[in-house]
Amino acid sequence: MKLEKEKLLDMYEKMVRIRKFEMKVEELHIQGILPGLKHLYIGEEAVAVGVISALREDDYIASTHRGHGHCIAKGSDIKKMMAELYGKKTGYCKGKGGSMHISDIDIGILGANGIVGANIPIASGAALSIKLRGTDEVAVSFFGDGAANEGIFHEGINLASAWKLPVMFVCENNQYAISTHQSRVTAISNMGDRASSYGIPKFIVDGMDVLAVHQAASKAVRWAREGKGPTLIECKTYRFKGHYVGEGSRELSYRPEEELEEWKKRCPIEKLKSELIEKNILTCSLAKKVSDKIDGEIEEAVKFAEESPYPDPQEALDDLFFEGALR
Amino acid sequence: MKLEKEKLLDMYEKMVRIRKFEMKVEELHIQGILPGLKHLYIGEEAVAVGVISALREDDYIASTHRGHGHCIAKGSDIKKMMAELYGKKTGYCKGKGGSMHISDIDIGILGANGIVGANIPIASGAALSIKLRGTDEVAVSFFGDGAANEGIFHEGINLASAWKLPVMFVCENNQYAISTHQSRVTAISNMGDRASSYGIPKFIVDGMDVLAVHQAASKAVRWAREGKGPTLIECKTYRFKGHYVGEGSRELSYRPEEELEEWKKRCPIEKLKSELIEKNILTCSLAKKVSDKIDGEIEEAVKFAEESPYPDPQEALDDLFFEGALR
Amino acid sequence: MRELTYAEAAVEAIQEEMEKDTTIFYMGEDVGRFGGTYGTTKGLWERFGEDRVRDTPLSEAAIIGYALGAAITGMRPIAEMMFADLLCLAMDQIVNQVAKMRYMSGGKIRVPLLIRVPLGGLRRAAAQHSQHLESWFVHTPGLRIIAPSSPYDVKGLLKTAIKENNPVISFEHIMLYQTKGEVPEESYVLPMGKAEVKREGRDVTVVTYSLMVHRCLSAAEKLSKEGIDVEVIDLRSLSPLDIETVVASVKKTNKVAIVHQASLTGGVGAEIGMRIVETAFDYLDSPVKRIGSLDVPVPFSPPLEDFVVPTEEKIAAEIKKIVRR
Amino acid sequence: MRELTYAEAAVEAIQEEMEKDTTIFYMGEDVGRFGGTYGTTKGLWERFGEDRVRDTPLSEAAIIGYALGAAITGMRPIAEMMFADLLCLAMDQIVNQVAKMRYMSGGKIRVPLLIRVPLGGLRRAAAQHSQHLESWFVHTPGLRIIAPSSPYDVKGLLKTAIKENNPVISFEHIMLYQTKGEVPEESYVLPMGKAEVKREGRDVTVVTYSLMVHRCLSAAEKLSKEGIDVEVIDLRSLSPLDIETVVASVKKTNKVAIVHQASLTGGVGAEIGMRIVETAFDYLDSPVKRIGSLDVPVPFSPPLEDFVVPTEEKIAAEIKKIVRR
Ligand SMILES: Cc1ncc(C[n+]2csc(CCOP(=O)(O)OP(=O)(O)O)c2C)c(N)n1
Ligand SMILES: Cc1ncc(C[n+]2csc(CCOP(=O)(O)OP(=O)(O)O)c2C)c(N)n1
Ligand SMILES: [Mg+2]
Ligand SMILES: [Mg+2]
Repeated sequence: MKLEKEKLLDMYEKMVRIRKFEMKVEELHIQGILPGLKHLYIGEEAVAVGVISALREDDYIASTHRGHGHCIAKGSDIKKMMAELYGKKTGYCKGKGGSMHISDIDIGILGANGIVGANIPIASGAALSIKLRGTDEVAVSFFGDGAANEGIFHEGINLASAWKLPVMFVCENNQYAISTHQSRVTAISNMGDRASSYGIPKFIVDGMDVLAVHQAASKAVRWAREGKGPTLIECKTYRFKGHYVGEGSRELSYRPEEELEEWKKRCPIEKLKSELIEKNILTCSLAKKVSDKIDGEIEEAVKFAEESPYPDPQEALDDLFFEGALR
Repeated sequence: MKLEKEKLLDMYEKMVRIRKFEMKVEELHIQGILPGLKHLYIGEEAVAVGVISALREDDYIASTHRGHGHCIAKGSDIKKMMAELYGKKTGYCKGKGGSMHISDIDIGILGANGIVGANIPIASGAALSIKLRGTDEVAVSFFGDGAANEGIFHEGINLASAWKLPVMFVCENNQYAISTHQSRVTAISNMGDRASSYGIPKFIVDGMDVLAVHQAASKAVRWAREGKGPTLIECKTYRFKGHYVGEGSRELSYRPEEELEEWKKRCPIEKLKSELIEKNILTCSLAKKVSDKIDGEIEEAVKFAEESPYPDPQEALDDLFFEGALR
Repeated sequence: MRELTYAEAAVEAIQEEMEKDTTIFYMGEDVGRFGGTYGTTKGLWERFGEDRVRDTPLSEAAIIGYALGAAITGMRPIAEMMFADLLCLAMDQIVNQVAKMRYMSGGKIRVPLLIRVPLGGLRRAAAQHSQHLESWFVHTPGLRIIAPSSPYDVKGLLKTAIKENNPVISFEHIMLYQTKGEVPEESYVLPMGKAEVKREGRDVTVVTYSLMVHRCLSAAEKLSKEGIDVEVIDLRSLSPLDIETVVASVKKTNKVAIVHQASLTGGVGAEIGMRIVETAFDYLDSPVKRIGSLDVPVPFSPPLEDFVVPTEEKIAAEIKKIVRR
Repeated sequence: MRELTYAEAAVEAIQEEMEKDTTIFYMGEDVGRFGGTYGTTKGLWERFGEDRVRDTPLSEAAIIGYALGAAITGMRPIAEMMFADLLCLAMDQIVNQVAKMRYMSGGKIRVPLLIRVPLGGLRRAAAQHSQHLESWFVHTPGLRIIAPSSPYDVKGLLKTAIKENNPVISFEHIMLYQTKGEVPEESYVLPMGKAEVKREGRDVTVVTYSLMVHRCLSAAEKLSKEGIDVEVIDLRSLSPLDIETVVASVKKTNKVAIVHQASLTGGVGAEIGMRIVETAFDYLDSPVKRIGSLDVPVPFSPPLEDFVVPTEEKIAAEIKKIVRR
């Protein structure tokens, strides 16, 4: 499969945007500016971008606690994202959601989710909706290796396969659920192998290689659009940061520094960058331009968030029920 | 594997006891004598007896809504069972449990269960207890094809395999969950194949053949006692009656009469009987003796239940908490 | 007027709405050709086919999660839990997802989703098939809760629930499904959050819902022969709660009992009672009385279960005590 | 006396008991070498090894079910849910299995099982990480519920909970874990079901538990400067509920407010309030006042969350209203 130059550059840019956004989030959190919990996507950019670049704009995704990357890849406005992280009224959820609940239904983002695995049936339900409406979008559920041990993983995928729904299950296997290595809590090495329990195709790919991810995802998308049902894509990846911002030195209690260093050498952005440079699609100066442009965007996002007002306390009472007419 | 004559006759007798007990239960229910819900084990006797005859007395089992057969195979007193079904004070649970909650912790019966799949982690927890105590019992969880689509199936088996616990997961695949054929709600044919999701051995056996079940179970028991961990045994079977007593003609709305008739020809008791007769282990007159003996036992059980008092209404308030000393 | 059973009236509501709106579909265990274990969907599969009346595997969490995913992407699902005790298997999807989805999105997402839940003891079904768990959901912001007691009400309230653009849970007592009542041929709806005075009376107010409405009405009849005039209010909805109707009655009678089948401690009766105390304290001649099931799991044996669940006799006796205080 | 944090005191309780009794073991997510996300098990893995301090996969239902299976076969497990919202994923095992197992067996089975549950808002953790769900469990017969507010209490109550031969849920507010307080070196236990009068007062009784104890005490201090003398009662246990201590206080002050962080409608405050009304109606000078979080999911943004959860100022203002009524 050959991707057009623009597409490749767009993928590169998105990965850089995710990375820089997350670095800014980390910085602002450590400075005590951002409240709440944040789980950074740094190191895993190739998964979100690889998968989502295989989607159409009208396709759906359902995201996780580690969700900023998915949103950015799907096209979220980072100004509204940053404002949400600040708890400002101009954020995606008017400050009601925060990092773990960003959603943008207009561009098919069904929401990040603070409950691990919970998005699996939600994305599948969107796929059911697609099937019932007779349209040809697809839905994607992202989740981690930890989520793959939750009961809802099983229920959700089984039903999707029984009903042949157009949904892709993307397991972002970064090997750890907080401090717990997957090998300590499951007896198999590839979560992708669980596809056989549901009679669906599996793809097990290098999650640090955005092109490999993109290729697998493209096949899965085609499979779904053709009405053949769900697929399970396992992307082997790694988070370069602690489980959440502020975990600090506790991280080293559960994963060896050498392991981290090894994986960092496989940085997905560096990898794509050198491939693109090799293919003469990217140059160092273009890369610099991209970097500068995104720095600017992020600065703007922070400024937007900073200058936005907090919601009025009374607004806490709004938005619980839809108050308009019945159907 | 060669089984001793006594063992084979004991297995035969147990199957007959289950069958006759269940037929009596059906009769009493239809007469309006027994209150509540009952799910009969008729047709599936080879599974309970095949598995449990591979166990020791000190091993544990956790049973289901369709649990009478497991209890009888494990050695329950049918007098106390019948009294419980009547709601009498002399029943296993003093009338508090009824058909779906019979337990007898003294002989390792951790309880029938009204929630499908819920016994899976409970049996596994007993296996964890065995491992922590350093003894060599095993635990068995029985459940249906329907249960195999519940999230708890996944969580329960995954953890048992990660921890290599001495537990056997026995899927009694009678193909239906109430009215729903498994092929309509799952894309694979053998629930046993799900063992691969957890890296554990599987056995897929003819659940109408008690010797085949026994053989698989014996291997699984050995595997467990040797500390090698859990196994998944799928027994293909069929219930000869409706989902619950009183389902009546609704049954035929979901399964064809011919299918039922085909399976009835494979009656597990008839099968064992003719095999034993062929091997000169059983004679027609001995079979008659067994039958008469069990008729007598059952008559006695009914008499015991009939003559037993109901609990005093006030006793509803007892047994909620253990009121004795702290540890 | 024609009579329908509660089950028939419920099905009719759904059928009428499904005919008008093809985005409505139904999913649950054995709801298809089997028509629902308790007849909750009888005839729907024949009429609408298996695309719109979908049998699911035993996967309660997935049932709700799927319905939610469909609800926020253009469909109007009706999801059924076979009985209330199974809600325990779907609590994350109901409480953490369905109830909060709109709010967490800052009001951008709509969740038009109806969850139907047969429930109730007195069927000798024992501890895991008899629970009344409504108070958990009353304690969960973001849900609407109905608990209709008659064929007329269940039809009218389900129609509204289906038209709602918010999540609704309908608790339907299994012992009511075969009861009959008048249901007009003409289409109608009933508003959620509006209680009904089922019987007027001067001496004491009894607030109740679901099956207990009938026990309270019988108790009231019995007491009327002893010269006690009982007003019986059927709440019909638990969220929102029509506290105005209750308080108006209490201001008239100055005495009140609340009756439900859920176990007493922590039941909805506590909430209703406190709302009365908060709003009508100075009108109360005696403490608000709560009558609920005893605080034990529901036992199997008939004499035990009958002791645990409020009976007509017990309700009558307690009301008498209040009036004679 | 030496000071410990709440987290340290809790760990000490567990450690002391685990040393004495090898049938006690601990299981949960990241409770091993990591020591618990909130430090709930810090040091236990080092001391007892990974057999007795077990990291589980993300499988909340299995965690509880396994603990139950072990509890009824000779072990005394302690199972942890990482935070209360995750209880939603284990409700079947907790409510249908753990709570009912003994009763359904006719009293033959014992369930010595402790479930530890960190919880609580005010951490800007938003709707799915901030819920106070204790009232669901108070409504579930068969469970004991504790909610200690200080290092001293958490140690004493956890010790008792571990010795109990019944299931206990311990709700521990995450914002308390790093708070310090005096804890004697000598071993001690505290009985479950015994409230503590944290501050004596004549004018009004405030009944509360968990983190809100501290906000109520601050409010009481503030009000004392305005001449209002507040009695503050820390319930410590929610099941059983020490209604005697509460009623004795109400009989003295004739006025009462109940404060909790759970959302108001259907919260434990309703139950407590009704018990007061039922037992001490004639002593009440004014309606029982409930103060809880507003009935919405917990919002993320700090000014929103601070508006939703009862603040010291709000508590003080409400108490003043009662006293001045
Ligand atoms: C159901 C559930 N269990 C536990 C948690 C607490 N928790 C949040 S993230 C996390 C680890 C998730 O691991 P994984 O699914 O591998 O995703 P990752 O964080 O590695 O991206 C845990 C245990 C939760 N939020 N939801
Ligand atoms: C979790 C749960 N879901 C649904 C039910 C209602 N129910 C009782 S038995 C049953 C069918 C179970 O099917 P299976 O596991 O195959 O066992 P079988 O009845 O065939 O022996 C159902 C749906 C239940 N009791 N528990
Ligand atoms: Mg992970
Ligand atoms: Mg079956």
